[in-house]
Amino acid sequence: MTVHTEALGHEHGHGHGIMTQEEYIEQRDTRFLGFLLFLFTDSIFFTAYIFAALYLRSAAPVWPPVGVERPDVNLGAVNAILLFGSGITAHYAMHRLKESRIAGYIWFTIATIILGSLFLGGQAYEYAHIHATWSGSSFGAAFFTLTGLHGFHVFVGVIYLIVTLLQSLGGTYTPERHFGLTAATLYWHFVDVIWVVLFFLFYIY
Amino acid sequence: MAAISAILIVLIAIWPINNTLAVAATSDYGIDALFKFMLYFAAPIFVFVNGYVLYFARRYKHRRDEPADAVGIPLYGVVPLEIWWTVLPALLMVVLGIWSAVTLFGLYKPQAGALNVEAIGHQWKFELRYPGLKSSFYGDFYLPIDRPVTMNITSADVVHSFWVPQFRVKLDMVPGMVQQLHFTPTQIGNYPLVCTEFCGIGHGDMRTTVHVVSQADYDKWFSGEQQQVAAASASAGALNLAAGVVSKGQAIFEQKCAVCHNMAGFAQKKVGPGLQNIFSDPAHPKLVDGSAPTPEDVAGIIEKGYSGDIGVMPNAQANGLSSSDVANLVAYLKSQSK
Amino acid sequence: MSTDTIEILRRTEAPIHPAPESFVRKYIFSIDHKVIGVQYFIVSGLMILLSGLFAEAIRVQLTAPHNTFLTPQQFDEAFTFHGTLMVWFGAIPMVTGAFGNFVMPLQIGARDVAFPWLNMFSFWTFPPAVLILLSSLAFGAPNSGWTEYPPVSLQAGVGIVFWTTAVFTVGIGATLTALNFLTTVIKMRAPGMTFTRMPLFVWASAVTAVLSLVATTALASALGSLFLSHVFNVPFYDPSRGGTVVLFQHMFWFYSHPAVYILIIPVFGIVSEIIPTFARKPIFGYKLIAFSTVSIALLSFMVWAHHMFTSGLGPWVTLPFMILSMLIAVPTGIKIFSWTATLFGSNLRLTTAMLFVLGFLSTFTIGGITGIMLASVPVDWHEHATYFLVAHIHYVLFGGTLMGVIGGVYYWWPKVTGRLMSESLGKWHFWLTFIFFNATFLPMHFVGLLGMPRRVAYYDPAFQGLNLFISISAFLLAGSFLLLFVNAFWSLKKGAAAGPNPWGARTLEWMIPSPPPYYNFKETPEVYATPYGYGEPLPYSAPYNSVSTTPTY
Amino acid sequence: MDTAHLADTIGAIGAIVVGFFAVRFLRKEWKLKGADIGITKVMLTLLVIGCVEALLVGLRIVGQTPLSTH
Repeated sequence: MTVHTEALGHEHGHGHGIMTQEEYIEQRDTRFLGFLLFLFTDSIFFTAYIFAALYLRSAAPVWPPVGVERPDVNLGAVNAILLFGSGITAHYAMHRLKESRIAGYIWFTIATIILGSLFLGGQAYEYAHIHATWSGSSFGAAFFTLTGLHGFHVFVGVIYLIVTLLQSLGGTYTPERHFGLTAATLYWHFVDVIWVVLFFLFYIY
Repeated sequence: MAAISAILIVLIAIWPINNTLAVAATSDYGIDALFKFMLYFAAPIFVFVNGYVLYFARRYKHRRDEPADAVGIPLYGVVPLEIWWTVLPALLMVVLGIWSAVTLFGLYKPQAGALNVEAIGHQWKFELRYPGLKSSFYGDFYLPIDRPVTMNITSADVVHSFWVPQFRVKLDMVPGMVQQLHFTPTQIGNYPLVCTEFCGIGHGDMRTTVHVVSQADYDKWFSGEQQQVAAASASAGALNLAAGVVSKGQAIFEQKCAVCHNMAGFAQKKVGPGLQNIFSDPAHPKLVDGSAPTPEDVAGIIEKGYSGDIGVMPNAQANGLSSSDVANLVAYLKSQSK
Repeated sequence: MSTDTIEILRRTEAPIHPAPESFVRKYIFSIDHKVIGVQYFIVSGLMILLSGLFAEAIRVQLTAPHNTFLTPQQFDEAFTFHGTLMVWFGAIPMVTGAFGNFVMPLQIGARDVAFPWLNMFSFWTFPPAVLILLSSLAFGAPNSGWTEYPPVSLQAGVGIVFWTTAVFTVGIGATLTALNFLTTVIKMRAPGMTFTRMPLFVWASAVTAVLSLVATTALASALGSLFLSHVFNVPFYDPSRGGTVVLFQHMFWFYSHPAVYILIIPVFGIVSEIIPTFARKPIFGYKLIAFSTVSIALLSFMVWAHHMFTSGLGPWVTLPFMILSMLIAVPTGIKIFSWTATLFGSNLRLTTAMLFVLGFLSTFTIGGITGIMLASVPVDWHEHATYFLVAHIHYVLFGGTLMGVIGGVYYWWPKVTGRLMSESLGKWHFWLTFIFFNATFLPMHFVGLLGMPRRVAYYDPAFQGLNLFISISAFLLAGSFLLLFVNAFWSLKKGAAAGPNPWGARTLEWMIPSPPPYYNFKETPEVYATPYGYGEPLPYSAPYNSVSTTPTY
Repeated sequence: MDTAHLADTIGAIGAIVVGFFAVRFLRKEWKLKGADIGITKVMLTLLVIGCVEALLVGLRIVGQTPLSTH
């Protein structure tokens, strides 16, 4: 341990009084809570726009408005499955790392990145073929804003995964130390489940 | 302090709000009574908080002869007291809430035999439309005394607000939405109609005058405004849809209906839905009910008005439409329907 | 989660950063929460000043019914800048960024916030946001009020783009600060400092962080939709394309009502610190005050539509919002009564800070009462969007927030600078501010009830007398603040050395030298009891229990 | 077989496969404790719901109405 222990204070104060050193260290781990709060506040962003979409829907006599079509639900389902599947592979990757099976971890992460990219491609295809425009109707406003925001998150997630992959090739993460990966996986799951809601909102409901 | 509070309450009770700002509309809403009630309980709260602060500040002030490290009594709380000042305000708020709720629902209650007037906000003037008057006008307008009024308000551009301080009621004029304001003018006089919602650079001068006058004066003003209406109503007979003329219908549409309706697809909403293809578009759910609408259905809606989840439309009388106007409009709508 | 000992200790305990040597690392891009707090204080203080100047311009215009001092266009810009600067660039960064950053980590016995680098980043979103907003003056300023309701705000040209971008940017900083503070309060408290032993300002900071975390992101989405509406013509708010203008009001007020509590709850915390210190006795009803803070925060998310009672929601929607809004009076009342009760049996030191807090009690009570009036829908129908509303919000935000903030400045100034301010100048400042504050804002109630709407460059000549009186009072109110600046500069030059604990307070920040050393606490203190036990030994581990609690000012 | 049917088939089969793995993970993690595990459980549950959505779409049970009046 290369830390200046004399500056830590547990020799003098706690460590044998109010808290054990283990408890103290557990208490001081701020990163996970910080990341969780970030995800929470990010989810509010989506929640606000989902509320807006529902509000616009309730104000419209018919939904989607006349002359506007929803995206193709069948292709949408396939696309959604790509993203949901990437959640599974991301999960596998995390497990492989915890089990010290680095090769498995790398392959599953690559699979996640590919599936995520395919999803983005599918979104682009949908954007190109949908009979609605961003500025044309309230449906378009809600649809493109929310899916665009989500697509941006997926894009950031793909970049994030690539970065963690490169980092892990350089040996940054070990089965014991992998907070960055935990965060990336959680973020990816978060992006996944947002799509569960959006898929229902725009394709089914 | 109780004495001071009591004096304040008595002062409030005899303070003539009506002289400071006269109520010129029926006060059955009880807005002033509610306001006074709030002042009644506000007075003791204010007096007691400030009184105790001042009293404690004098009574317990650190004196020079006390040691520098003197401290106050070690009092961490008194549970019964804390319960009291949680429960009592809560009860007070319940009373106030119930009173406010009752008053609130009274505000939304339409009165029988009400005069339907429409007010449309523009940057930066009020447009008024009366039943039986062919055209709308801007600026000063008249209301008869003691007759209930239902003011249908909306806006043509941005959010405005309709407020006559002496009437005590105010609602926003929201584009794409019609709101109804119910009141009965009870005092003859001239009152300002003010826009209170910021609406652009002309907001400060967006004022006009509402003249509350006797029924006789109102009739005189109204007949003066009426002019052409007499001729139109003379020729009005039973509704004869076959006699509708497309070009005349178009003229009326542009003059009146176009304020709220686009001649475009159903979803092209202004205030009401777009009316193109009204005979063939399945999107007009209230017209269709499964079967294609007939000219009689459409004429019925124009004549009787509409009120439902896609908005509120005044009836033919309120819109100043004669039977022949309705027939012309139906003919025009039919010509526009594919 | 694997507990990675070295990593965690590295981050939170050991001084791995030697105290920075270079000027830039020490004072500009500092990661020290105390320096960041002072940076926030300076920038947001300047913003409050600037915003005050815009307010004075408004008052000059309103001295006459058809004054030509400003054109309507300039007038609209003036009140837009006044509100925007005051809310997002003045008061919120002041109460969270400045006070929260400086005081909160010290009060919980931490060496810094949980994420010092993030803290620096949060601050550095702030000056660029200020520049973006102010640069809009050169390109066409936003001019639809700080609420920027569409469609009128969308007519205003490019100003709305600057406005949304600036507020969005400062909002990112606010959100990250909130994230940082919440993590800090949960994770970084000194051992033994249970939630019920936290100073009340820490409670307030934590609750504010929760509010900010939920609400500021909602604001970001509202701003985003406005930005998209203007730049990409997205029809969120265009009725002719299926949009609805009331939607923006919902999204905006879902943020901006909690924002009012983001502004006032930290001040409740400041007041709860100052009162026991100068009353020399424990705060009355600690638990109920903390609980009422939490319940105010919860309620604040359920009352946003009380800003929209005239927007056409219908009786059944307004009813629950009305009831919930009224219920906020209960926890707020608890606080006021508890503070007043703390004065009972005290040994009261009427310092400047205490005077401002007593002034706060008086004016905030009025603001609270008028708040109840506005919560009642029928009465709101008369009072909404008039000068009555302006008076109410200023009794809450000036009489509440700003009074408390000034009290806090007088209170913590010795801790930050190590020097005392002049008490006699301070008392003059208090009395002038208190008198002219009331002279300015009390008549506004009456003008509003009589029928003067807000945000008007021109008004009915009938109101000229009252408006002239208000304007003159407003100029004198502004003048009274000169005393604060004189006092501050005097103190920096010639003020007496403060010592670690001039007021004889008992919270942890007073247990270390003034100004606090880099890394605050050489050893992390242990906490054994509530900080407010006046007359008892200090509840901290050595060496933090040896500071004198006798007032020495 | 047209594109829509093909997409349906792929979607339904994919949903079953992904859903199977999601449920398996969920069962595995159910007894574990820890803050990140708790969040992961919530995420996986939602993922299962997403798979059910996709499956229902693939089976043409939902999502087939072009217009809805609310």
